[in-house]
Amino acid sequence: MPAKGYVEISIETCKGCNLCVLHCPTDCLALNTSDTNTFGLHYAYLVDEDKCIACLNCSVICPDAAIKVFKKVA
Amino acid sequence: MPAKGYVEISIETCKGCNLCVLHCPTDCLALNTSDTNTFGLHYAYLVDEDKCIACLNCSVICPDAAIKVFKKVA
Amino acid sequence: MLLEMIFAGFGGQGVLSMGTLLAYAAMKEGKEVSWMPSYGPEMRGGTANCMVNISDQPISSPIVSRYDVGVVLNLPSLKKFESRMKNGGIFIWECTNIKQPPTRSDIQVFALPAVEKANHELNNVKVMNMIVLGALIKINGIVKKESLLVALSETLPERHHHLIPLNKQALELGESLV
Amino acid sequence: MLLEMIFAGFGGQGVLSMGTLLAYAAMKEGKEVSWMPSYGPEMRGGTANCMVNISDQPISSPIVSRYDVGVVLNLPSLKKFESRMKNGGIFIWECTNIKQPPTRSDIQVFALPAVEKANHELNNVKVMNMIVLGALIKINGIVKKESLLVALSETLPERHHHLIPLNKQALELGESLV
Amino acid sequence: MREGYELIYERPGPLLSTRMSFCPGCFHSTVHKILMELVQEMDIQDKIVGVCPVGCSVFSYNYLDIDMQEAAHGRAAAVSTGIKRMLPDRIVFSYQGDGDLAAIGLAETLHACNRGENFTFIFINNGIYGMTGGQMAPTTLEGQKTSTSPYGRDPSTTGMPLKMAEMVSQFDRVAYVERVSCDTPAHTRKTKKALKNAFEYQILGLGTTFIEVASNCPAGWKCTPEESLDWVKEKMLPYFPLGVFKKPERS
Amino acid sequence: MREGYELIYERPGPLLSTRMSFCPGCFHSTVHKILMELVQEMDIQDKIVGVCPVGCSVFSYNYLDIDMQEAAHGRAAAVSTGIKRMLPDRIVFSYQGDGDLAAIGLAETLHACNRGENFTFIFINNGIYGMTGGQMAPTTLEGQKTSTSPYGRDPSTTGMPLKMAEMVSQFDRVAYVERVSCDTPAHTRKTKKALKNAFEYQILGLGTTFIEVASNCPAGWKCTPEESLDWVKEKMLPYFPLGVFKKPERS
Amino acid sequence: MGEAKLMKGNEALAEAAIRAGLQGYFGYPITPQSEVIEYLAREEPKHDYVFIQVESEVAAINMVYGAAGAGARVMTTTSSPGFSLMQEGISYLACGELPCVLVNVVRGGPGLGTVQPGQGDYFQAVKGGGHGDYNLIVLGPNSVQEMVDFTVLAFKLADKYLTPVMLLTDGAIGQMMEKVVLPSRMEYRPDKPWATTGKTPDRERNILTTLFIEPEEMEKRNLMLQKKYTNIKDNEVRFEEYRTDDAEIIITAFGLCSRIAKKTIDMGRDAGIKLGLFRPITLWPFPYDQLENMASRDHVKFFISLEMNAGQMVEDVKLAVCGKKPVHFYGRMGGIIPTPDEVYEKIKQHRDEGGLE
Amino acid sequence: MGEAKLMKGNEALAEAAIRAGLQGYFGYPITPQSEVIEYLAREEPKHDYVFIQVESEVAAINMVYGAAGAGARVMTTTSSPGFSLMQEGISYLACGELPCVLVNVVRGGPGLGTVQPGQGDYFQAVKGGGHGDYNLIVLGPNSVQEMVDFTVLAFKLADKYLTPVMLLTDGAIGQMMEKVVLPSRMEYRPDKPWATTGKTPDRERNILTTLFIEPEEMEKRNLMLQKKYTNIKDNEVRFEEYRTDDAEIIITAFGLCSRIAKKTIDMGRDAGIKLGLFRPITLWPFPYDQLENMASRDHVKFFISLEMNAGQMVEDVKLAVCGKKPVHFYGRMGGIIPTPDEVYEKIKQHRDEGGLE
Ligand SMILES: Cc1ncc(C[n+]2csc(CCOP(=O)(O)OP(=O)(O)O)c2C)c(N)n1
Ligand SMILES: Cc1ncc(C[n+]2csc(CCOP(=O)(O)OP(=O)(O)O)c2C)c(N)n1
Ligand code: SF4
Ligand code: SF4
Ligand code: SF4
Ligand code: SF4
Ligand code: SF4
Ligand code: SF4
Ligand SMILES: [Mg+2]
Ligand SMILES: [Mg+2]
Repeated sequence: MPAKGYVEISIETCKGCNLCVLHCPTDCLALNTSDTNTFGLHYAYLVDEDKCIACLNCSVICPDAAIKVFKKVA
Repeated sequence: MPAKGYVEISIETCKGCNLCVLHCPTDCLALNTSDTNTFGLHYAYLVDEDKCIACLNCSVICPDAAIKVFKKVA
Repeated sequence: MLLEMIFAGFGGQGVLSMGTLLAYAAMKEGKEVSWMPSYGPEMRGGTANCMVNISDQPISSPIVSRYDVGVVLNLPSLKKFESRMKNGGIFIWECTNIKQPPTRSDIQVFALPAVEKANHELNNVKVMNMIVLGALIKINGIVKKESLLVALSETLPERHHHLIPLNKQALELGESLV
Repeated sequence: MLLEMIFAGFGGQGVLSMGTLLAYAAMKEGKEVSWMPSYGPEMRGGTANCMVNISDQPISSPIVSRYDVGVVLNLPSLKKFESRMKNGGIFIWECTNIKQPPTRSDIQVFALPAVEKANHELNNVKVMNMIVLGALIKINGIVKKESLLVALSETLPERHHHLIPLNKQALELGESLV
Repeated sequence: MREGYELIYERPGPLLSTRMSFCPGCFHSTVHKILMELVQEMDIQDKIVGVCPVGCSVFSYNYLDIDMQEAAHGRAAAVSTGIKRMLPDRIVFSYQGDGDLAAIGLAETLHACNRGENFTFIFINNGIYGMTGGQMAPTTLEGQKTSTSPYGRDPSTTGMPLKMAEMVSQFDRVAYVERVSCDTPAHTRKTKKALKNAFEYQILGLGTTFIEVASNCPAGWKCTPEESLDWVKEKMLPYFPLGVFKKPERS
Repeated sequence: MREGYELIYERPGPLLSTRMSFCPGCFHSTVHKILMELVQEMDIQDKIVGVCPVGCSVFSYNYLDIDMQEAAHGRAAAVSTGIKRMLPDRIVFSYQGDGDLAAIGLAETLHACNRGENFTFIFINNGIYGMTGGQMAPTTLEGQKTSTSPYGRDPSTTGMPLKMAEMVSQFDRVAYVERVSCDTPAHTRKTKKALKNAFEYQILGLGTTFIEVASNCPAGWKCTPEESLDWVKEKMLPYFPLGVFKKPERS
Repeated sequence: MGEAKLMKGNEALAEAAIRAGLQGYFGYPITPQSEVIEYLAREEPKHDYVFIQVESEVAAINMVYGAAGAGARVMTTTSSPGFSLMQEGISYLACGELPCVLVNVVRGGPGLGTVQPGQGDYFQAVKGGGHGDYNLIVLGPNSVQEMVDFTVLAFKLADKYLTPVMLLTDGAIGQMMEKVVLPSRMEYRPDKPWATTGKTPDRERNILTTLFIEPEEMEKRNLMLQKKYTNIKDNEVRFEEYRTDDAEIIITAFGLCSRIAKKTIDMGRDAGIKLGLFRPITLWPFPYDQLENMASRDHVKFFISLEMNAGQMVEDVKLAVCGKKPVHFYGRMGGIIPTPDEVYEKIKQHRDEGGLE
Repeated sequence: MGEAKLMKGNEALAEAAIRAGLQGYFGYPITPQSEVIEYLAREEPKHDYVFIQVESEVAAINMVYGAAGAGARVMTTTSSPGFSLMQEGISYLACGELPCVLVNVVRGGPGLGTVQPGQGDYFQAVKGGGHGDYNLIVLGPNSVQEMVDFTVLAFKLADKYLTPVMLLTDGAIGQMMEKVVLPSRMEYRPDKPWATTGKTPDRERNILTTLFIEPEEMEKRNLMLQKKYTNIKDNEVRFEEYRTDDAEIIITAFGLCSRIAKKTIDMGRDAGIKLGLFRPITLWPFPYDQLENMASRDHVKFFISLEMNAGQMVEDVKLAVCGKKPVHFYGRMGGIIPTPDEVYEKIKQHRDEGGLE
């Protein structure tokens, strides 16, 4: 069955602080260590598409408001 | 019998604040309202020679250290 | 015509208000006036004074060092200002408080027992300064008594207006003394 | 002889220490030197740079706007400083990080994959700047490698001296790249 | 947006798209974000006036789409007082760091609190001077190393870290004081609630409201954002406990 | 001296014969007298350095036969810090009024206390600006009339009177805090004891010592010295209770 | 025109500020200025301005910043040491282009000094006591009437040029009473679209800052300020001349000294010495050109600057005269007011020495 | 003479202070000065000076007052806004005749401004940013070596004349590294019988005050200060000339600008334009006489003052030149450092206009 939710992370806004990754209850986020944005920073992305439960933890902790969260409509 | 003590008050140092008069337990001090020192101030003096008990209250409360206290040697 | 005056005494003897009343009265008579008080912490306890200038032309300098009129109510002031009087100046001193008379002979000296008179004839020492003022205007007529009374009623707060008659008495008593 | 140089990149890429080492080495060789860093809060996160002047005579102005030598380790720096190079100037750019090459044809351009080399051949990206430095002295021989090594040992705190061999390797690797 | 999904969170409108100059993981960013979420949710953009200090947040006005004044170092409380007294029906906040509020600005801070100036303090306590490169602050912890306490803060010559929330709570006319943090989503949610309360009390004219944020400074502390969270939890919060120190009696 | 009597009190030697410019009945005089009694009794004339503020006591150095510095308004604590840090084995005191110590100088006062600077504060709290002619002070009582609170101090715009002794007691490195008065012989004797303790603790290097004197200002309060004592008893002491707020654990 | 009153300079200034539409006053007591704050405390209930006795002059100047930025008409007053404490804030106000009125009732310095009148803060006022390149419009009243007139003018100029305007007066003028005619309530109230009053949908957000981290930006602000200052120099120079038409000796003096000078001049004229007064009223912008013209006149032999300081304005006089004629100086310090007699003696002395330095 | 080191201006200054026998340092962080306080924090354990990071610049300057009054060798350092906050304290220090060293690592103002280098605090430094008549000895280093040499000199002069001595430097000189030779420990230590160290039986009590409530007393103190300043003017003027012997155009510049000027001059000389530099080293006392002499030389056609401000020192240049030759000005602001090229262009322009204003 499809994920409860998903997130979109702005590559250029993200500063790669990793706080979202740390606080995702379902470990579906990660830093992209192989690529950097124009500021030379690794950015976070959704690694595991189906695990997101739209709990908003990442968007709450994200200092730079780089994350959009979407929730499955019941 | 002679007084337990007596005081000498410097007329020019005294500012006539009256605090010594107020705090003498034996009421032997008073302000001289009929005369003023060179600063135009009434000054305190020992009115009742034989009442002084050399308790030091007046010299303690006197802001301007205008009072000398003498005690009868036992 | 420019009159340069000094009023000096202990704080509380009302020297500042004397000067104020005189300046106000003169202003009412259309004169140019300036009133300059001594000020600052050193006033505390010590002596107060004010310089009053009255003139027909605008007054250039409010601060002067030599006077046409001097009014002194305590000894320190007498000592300080006698020497600064202009020749022929009017020098009034309060002779109840002050025991040492002025010594200069080239000025017009007036001894005034204002304190005693205030105490005994008006039994209110506070109006002592009005007695002096009365004497002063009698001596050199700088301003009219009426102007001083107007000044009183316009500068005194309403709640003290009942004192005006007493002050008037004092003024007149002062006039009668010289 | 006066050489005016700029070293620029992200904070943390070691551009400031590159400049310092070079200046120190030159001083050791008896030259006059000046080192001027960019500073202030805007550095935070952003890019850092330092201007290094080396000369035989006393250096009059430590701040210069056009350069004989430019070393850039990120794109913003390349964009900012390419245009400020003097004709015929030496312009070294790090081509692992930077994807857009310089465009001027009137300067001597050297592309250096220092990051990649540091990662793969010395597996320590930190010494990337030493590779660049090695290349630079090979190109224009401003200072001797030996002087740089002296500079290293004299400026590096004791506890980091074990890193000197690695840095030496990096210098030589750099030399070999041009 | 994908089929069958709805957007439940995005960057708040009043937070401008300009990239915030704060370092990665810095709570300054978090608080800025929260502030603008509140401006949006409470619909107070036309009523709020902010004062930013000298400190890393000196740049706040570049990111927040509200009217702002930039104050001299330490004087944000005085500036906020000036604004609020002239515009009593506006919502005014004074956003300050620890150097700004507790060192050079201590007198202005405490006198504003004592007068009960009716604005909101947002106090970012990161225990260091971030902007100037990591010097000791009045809130630097005992033994903490900074560029001006290179061997660790020594209370015997520099005193103990100042507990501002506790200190300002004593003033009668201070209405609401809470210390919060942004080290976890839960704490961050609380921070938002606290700021909301503060603004609401200010609107009611209850007096001074003071929110202290136990904050971080990865750059100044010379650590990763992740490590900075541990420092906050293990070192800061024990000395700077979170919680409500004072709140208005509900009427 | 009369036959058969001995002198048991006279003006202390270090109190110069110069007439003190303080108004009749002012506690400034009393404290000056006490200080010099202690200098004599403790035999510390060669060790003590005083700092006087801007306030009525700006003239202290005219009356006290000890080395003194006159500080800028509010900065006596900073000046004392400078002296004491350079001369750690001297006894330093900072003599300040309420405007000086609690208004303009609040930051310097509290930071010195927090650092535990090892000198003695002598805080003359008369609830008014005496020197400048009777304006409101941070310690002016609620409803008290002054030339700048002509209708009585209104806490809703000016806050409540600051309780400095209580405030400074919170700092770890403040060793000794007592509030005293000179309204009765008994209280005056206590004041002397408190100052003596303070100097002794300072000599032991125990940290900041702070003596607040609930004081009077007949001139500023526009009353007689006698009436000023009543005001102290009836109005001040209930709000500014006397007593020891902090003292070193005896070792 | 109201009828004449007898008022103290400080109280007249305070009343004038109220009539000029004062909305916020932030002040701290200090002799010889305290009557201003006391007067405003007394009058507050009758009016709608905000009055705060602040904890310090540093707080005062920064409250002025906030309140002015909020669009209000605000003032602070103090005396020398307090004005020194305001220097950082003043630099911010000037850079931030915030209109406000600042009053320094000068006493004798330096240090704690004396509370008696002085003019030793001239340099601080006109050359910028704070950091960076900025200027204040500085007005130098010499009478109680001018305390009133210049206060009203100051508020006008502040709003017109978006700049702090300063009154540099002294303890004597602040303390003395003279006849004064008070103005009726001032109507002039330009709107202030730049004020931080809350961002409404119809406009961009308003930001008041003095931080320009990029040198290019900072220089832009500097150039903008300098442009404004040039504009002020071109339009707001004020000065007074007295008996200068045929004067051979020009006394330059401002404030209280200009009155001493007038008396001296009358004395001199009576004795047949042709004295005249050139009195700068705007101490900044200083009337350089007008004074230079004066220096170019043949009948003028030399200048003497009369000041209550060690010689400050005399530098501006020299800059204006630029070597065309000798420029002398006579001053007293420490709160001492020079007497017309001593000034007169000094002038005769210079004259006998052929007026040459 | 020790061997050469490569050091930052700020750190070199700090090290020099230690070697000059620093006993007390009171400072507050501010860019671009913070390296001084950080250096002294690091070095503290190795030496016996007292180091306090204070709560504010106001506290700093007043701790300096107390510590200097206690007879210690003390220093504080800051940058523009912080220096403005110190103005009251500085006026007290000068009036109280307390020897100390004050450093302003200037940034671009006014207001918060920029942290980049500036010279906009010249007026504040030399005309007295604080209240009242006083002066500081003001030294303007233009290299890291001079940061060291002038720091040592400053402590000497402070003790010699019992006056605060100031270093007016800037962010560039503070931040840059150059070759520098450090001095050995300074021995000069005059005793200070006036210091408040506790009244011993063998002397009268020592009082340090700046309050002189009686105008006569205050004027005495003022005259005493002025006498000292005259003495300093007679003995401590310092300046530098570069290629002036036959120069037709004299650039006047201090600090960093004097280096830009030298480069410009060499460019000009290569192109056959006879440029020269007159560099005041003591900004107060300013080398008026020396500059006047320069103006009197026939080969000198005009002056141009090069500054990183809106035109401040140029006023002192004009006062010195006194109309003898035209005086031009070229400056940049906001932390922008003028380039030799633009200066050179500007000069050619004036030259082509016949060097006339
Ligand atoms: C009068 C003055 N002194 C010092 C400074 C330098 N300064 C800028 S920010 C700052 C302190 C920053 O620390 P903090 O207030 O804790 O804010 P943070 O950057 O940590 O958020 C200092 C000392 C200044 N700008 N003005
Ligand atoms: C910077 C500065 N601001 C203001 C003043 C004016 N001033 C002198 S003493 C004083 C306050 C005196 O009150 P307090 O400190 O309570 O001492 P007190 O006279 O009551 O003993 C003030 C405001 C000053 N001298 N310097
Ligand atoms: S919304 Fe929750 S589950 Fe989804 S990515 Fe964010 S933290 Fe993980
Ligand atoms: S928290 Fe935000 S900024 Fe940090 S890594 Fe995640 S998305 Fe990027
Ligand atoms: S010593 Fe005691 S009894 Fe004697 S006069 Fe004084 S108070 Fe009265
Ligand atoms: S207490 Fe002292 S000053 Fe007061 S009246 Fe008695 S003797 Fe005189
Ligand atoms: S320096 Fe510290 S406080 Fe400032 S932005 Fe960076 S992390 Fe945040
Ligand atoms: S004014 Fe008040 S405090 Fe000052 S001396 Fe007089 S009574 Fe004492
Ligand atoms: Mg901080
Ligand atoms: Mg008081």
